[in-house]
Amino acid sequence: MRPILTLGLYLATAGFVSAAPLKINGSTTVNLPVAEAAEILRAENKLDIQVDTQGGSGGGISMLGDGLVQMGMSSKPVSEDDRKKYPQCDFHETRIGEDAVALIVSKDVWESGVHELNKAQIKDLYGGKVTNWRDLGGVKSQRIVFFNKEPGRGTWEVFVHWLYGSPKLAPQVNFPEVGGNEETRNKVGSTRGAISQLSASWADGKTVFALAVSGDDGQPVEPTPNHIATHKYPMSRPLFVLTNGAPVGDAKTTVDFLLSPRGQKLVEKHGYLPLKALAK
Amino acid sequence: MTRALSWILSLTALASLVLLVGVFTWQSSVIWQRDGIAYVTGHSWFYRQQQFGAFSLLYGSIVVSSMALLLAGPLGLGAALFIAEYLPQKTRLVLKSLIELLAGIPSVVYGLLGILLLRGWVYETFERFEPLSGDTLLTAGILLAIMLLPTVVSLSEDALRAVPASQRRAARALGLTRAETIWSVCLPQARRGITSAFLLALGRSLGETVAIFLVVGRQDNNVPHSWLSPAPLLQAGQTLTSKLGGAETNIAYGDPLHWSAIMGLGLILLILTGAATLLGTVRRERNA
Amino acid sequence: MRKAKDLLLGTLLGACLLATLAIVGGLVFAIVHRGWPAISVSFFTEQIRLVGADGGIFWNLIGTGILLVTALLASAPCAVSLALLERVWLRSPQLRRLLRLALYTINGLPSIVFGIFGFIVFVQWCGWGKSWLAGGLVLAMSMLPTVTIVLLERIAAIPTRYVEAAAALGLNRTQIVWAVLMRQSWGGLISGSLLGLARAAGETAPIMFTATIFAGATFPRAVVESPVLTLSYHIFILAQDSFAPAVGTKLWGAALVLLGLVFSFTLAALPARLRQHEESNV
Amino acid sequence: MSEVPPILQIQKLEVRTHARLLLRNITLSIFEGEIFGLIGPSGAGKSTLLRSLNRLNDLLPGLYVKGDVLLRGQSVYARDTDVNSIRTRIGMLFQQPVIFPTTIRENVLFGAKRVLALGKVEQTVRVESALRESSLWDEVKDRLQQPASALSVGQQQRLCLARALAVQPEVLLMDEPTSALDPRSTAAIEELLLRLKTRHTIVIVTHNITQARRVTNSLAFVAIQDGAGEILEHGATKALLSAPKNPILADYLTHSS
Repeated sequence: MRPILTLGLYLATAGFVSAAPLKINGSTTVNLPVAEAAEILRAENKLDIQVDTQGGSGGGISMLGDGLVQMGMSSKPVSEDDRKKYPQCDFHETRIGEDAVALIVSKDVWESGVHELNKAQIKDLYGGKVTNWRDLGGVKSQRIVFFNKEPGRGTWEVFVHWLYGSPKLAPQVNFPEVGGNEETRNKVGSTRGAISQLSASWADGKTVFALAVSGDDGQPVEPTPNHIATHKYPMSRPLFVLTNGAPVGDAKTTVDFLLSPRGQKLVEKHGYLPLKALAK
Repeated sequence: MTRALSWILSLTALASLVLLVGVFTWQSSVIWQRDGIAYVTGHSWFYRQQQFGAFSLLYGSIVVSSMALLLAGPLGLGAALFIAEYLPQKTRLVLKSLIELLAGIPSVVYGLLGILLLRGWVYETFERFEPLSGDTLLTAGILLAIMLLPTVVSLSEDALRAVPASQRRAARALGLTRAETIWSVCLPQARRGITSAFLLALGRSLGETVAIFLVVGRQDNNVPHSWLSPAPLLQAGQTLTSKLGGAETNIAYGDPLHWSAIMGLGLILLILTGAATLLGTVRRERNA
Repeated sequence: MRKAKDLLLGTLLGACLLATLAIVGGLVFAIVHRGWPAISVSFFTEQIRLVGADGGIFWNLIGTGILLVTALLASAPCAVSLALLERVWLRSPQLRRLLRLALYTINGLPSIVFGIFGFIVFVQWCGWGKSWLAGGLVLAMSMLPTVTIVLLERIAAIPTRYVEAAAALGLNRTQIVWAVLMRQSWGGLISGSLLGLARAAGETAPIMFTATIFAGATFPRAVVESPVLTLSYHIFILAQDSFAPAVGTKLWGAALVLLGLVFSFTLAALPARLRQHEESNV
Repeated sequence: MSEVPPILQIQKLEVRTHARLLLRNITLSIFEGEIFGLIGPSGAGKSTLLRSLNRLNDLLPGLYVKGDVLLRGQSVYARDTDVNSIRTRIGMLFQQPVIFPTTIRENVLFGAKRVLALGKVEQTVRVESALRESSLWDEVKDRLQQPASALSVGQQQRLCLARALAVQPEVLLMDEPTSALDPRSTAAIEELLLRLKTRHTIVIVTHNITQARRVTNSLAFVAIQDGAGEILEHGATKALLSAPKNPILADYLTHSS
């Protein structure tokens, strides 16, 4: 019933109160803890917070740059290009946790014996040079179905940064696109021979499985919390909330909450590494 | 007073619609100036490399819509014929109302059904043709066909109703069977109305966004190598609308060239749907 | 032989109708079947929690309502004006036909185009950001032709003898408009608006760039930067991005509520339309 | 005459809607080669009676028929009767000419082509004979491929007649066939009727007593009695018109002339 009372209150005060809401937009990965934090802040601190995930990290950065939102969520650092594109915005990154981009495969691929890939194999895969799992160590012959994260998603950027050094150097490819994390997990899980990039915490080990990745030294590394924390796993990435300049006002309240033990618990709850795990 | 006010409001409404066309034309001018017709015929769309070729999107839109029409057209026309020619007035009105009700099911609901039910069905049913996944042009086509069905039935039934009852009576009085009457009287005389119904449905299907967005797979640059093989239908693709409704629209604003390429898609879509609807409306006028 | 063909065609066409009803009716059933368990009082009175997995759709309903009321208020006067323009003020048959063709054509334009138009004009140029007013105006544009066309048909169905009788009494055109045309076409405006609202309530494409966000919006207290939550966008986002079992039922529940909303608008418009159907059949 | 069995025998025919009785206890015999007229005030059910003869009323839902009609002794209303073949054997002409939007030739052949499965040559022969029978041949022989809608209303009605004749029906039903026509076209049709009489049996509904006197051999007077249409009197035209026995008929005749 509370929302109805709130509505009554709003109607009564409409026109008098004009406090601007705190608007947040960006990465679906970062969204999970932030949205839940926002629910708590709305209830406890009476903050007016709106959270949206349009366009993923890229959307968060561009909307903060355009001044359309007061806080961005990003699962990748703000690039020099972005800073140049929005000179009026002083992007301020606050790290709230750490995640890794895993390559996840469907059950049949996992059971066919593909548990790890090295960088060269992944390049062949993304470049479309190999099209059958047999060529990547699979027992069964099965076509590869690559679901690519859509443009603007932090996951995709982290992936190509590691593989090619920069999004600009990535080859031109045509794969079916996927957006949010849950969509990715569902599509990979329900499609034979599927692979995609996904936040490691979403790899449940039941419908989708995270592959171990070997870096330049050739040692396969699984995206376990330990490996992510120590950066042994190559595609680990920080999770940021972004503000224009250092956070103030409601934004500061939110950031402080996210960095507090309760906020960090939310980060952990959604499968990401809290900051204290990184310090170790 | 009344007169002046209604002129002002009308002109405001019309002006905003002229503005709409104007905005799309003007905002897309950059890409037309850069690429000209190559923008429409170009096969590659890689926005990071600043390549904007809309052909595969056009292809996706047209393939999905024609598939939808091919499926929904005959079935819907058949249902309309049964309602108009076989059922008594009362049943007819009830069914017609029901069908019009169903025509209002929001497209996002169809999208939900598509993503949760139809994707898997297509993936399993067409397994021996080896689709890469359940998100295919065919999935979008089937989903769109289901969406169009009520519209096709309702509009075709209108067209058949426009054939005077006296014509049917005269044919039956000669001893023609119901089937013969349908073939020789109803269908030929409602031909304009029926094609008009199909054109209006085509316009609607070309512009449908969210339902297609959810099941088409959103794969850029998918143009088939062979036009004769049905295999490309079982691949993911991208339509004008799924591109417009997707992530790129948000990313593009602020980059003049990219944005203008997006707006160009909007202009193409406006022209296609506008043409189909206008043609359909003119035919319908003549039919009545 | 002729008889066999007759029978065959009848069976075939009957099968077409049955298939059509089965397919579309089956879909409605699927939604009702899956969504019903989610329906409860708290589903309507609580706000979303846990990214759709818990809570209800209170603010989504309020937001949808705000957009619809705005769209209605913006489109109804324009629809009346346009209908009068076509029926009364314009004297040239060519111009009237042009106006009619324009209305029908606009009626067929895709709603995503209106959405992007609203994004440029209201969100960017006017600097409103995502705003309920932007969404309401965009929806008004997309439903305007529907309302106008139904109203036009209604006015056209008014027997000319009423107009002639009024004119014979010496009433001028404005007086005839108020005394005869408007009084007799109220039903048309209402049923047209209901049909327009049915269409607008289910729209996603026009509002996703202009008016609605996924979570956190409540009652807008200004125009600028004041988005709302809506049912359709809620379903759109969750359909893509959440298959968690807890979200599932809530999601189908939201779809069921949206369907119920759209159907009740259409059904409310039905009696008036049936009456007109019968009149035009005589 | 009475030794020859009637071509059409209406037996205790009753037509009703859900709510109301339209026709009560109609019994009539119509003989080969005669023109049988149905007269009576509007709304008495003459058209309904006429349409019961070829079961055209079947097309209107909500009409129930009891009793039977025999065409050369064969039941029209029996369950196993092929309605379409009955309608082929009993042709019909309506108040307003109903022209199909196609050429004159195709209009004439509209039924014949499909019902009789005529070959190419036969079709051409049939077009000419039907048009000659309906006295239209000389007027349209040079423009058979032109749209029928270009004809005058009177010509259109004769075209409809040609179309009905082309399937070679045994009986022709006419529902006030001249009510939409001007006096000259009416005269042409009436002349035609008299000529057709030698080879066809015709049942005609008319409002026009003069017309009835001129063209029919026998007449039946249909009027409302106790809320439903009944045949109040029938017999040879001359006798019936000159010496009506039924007072209602007498009254009707004085007021219509």
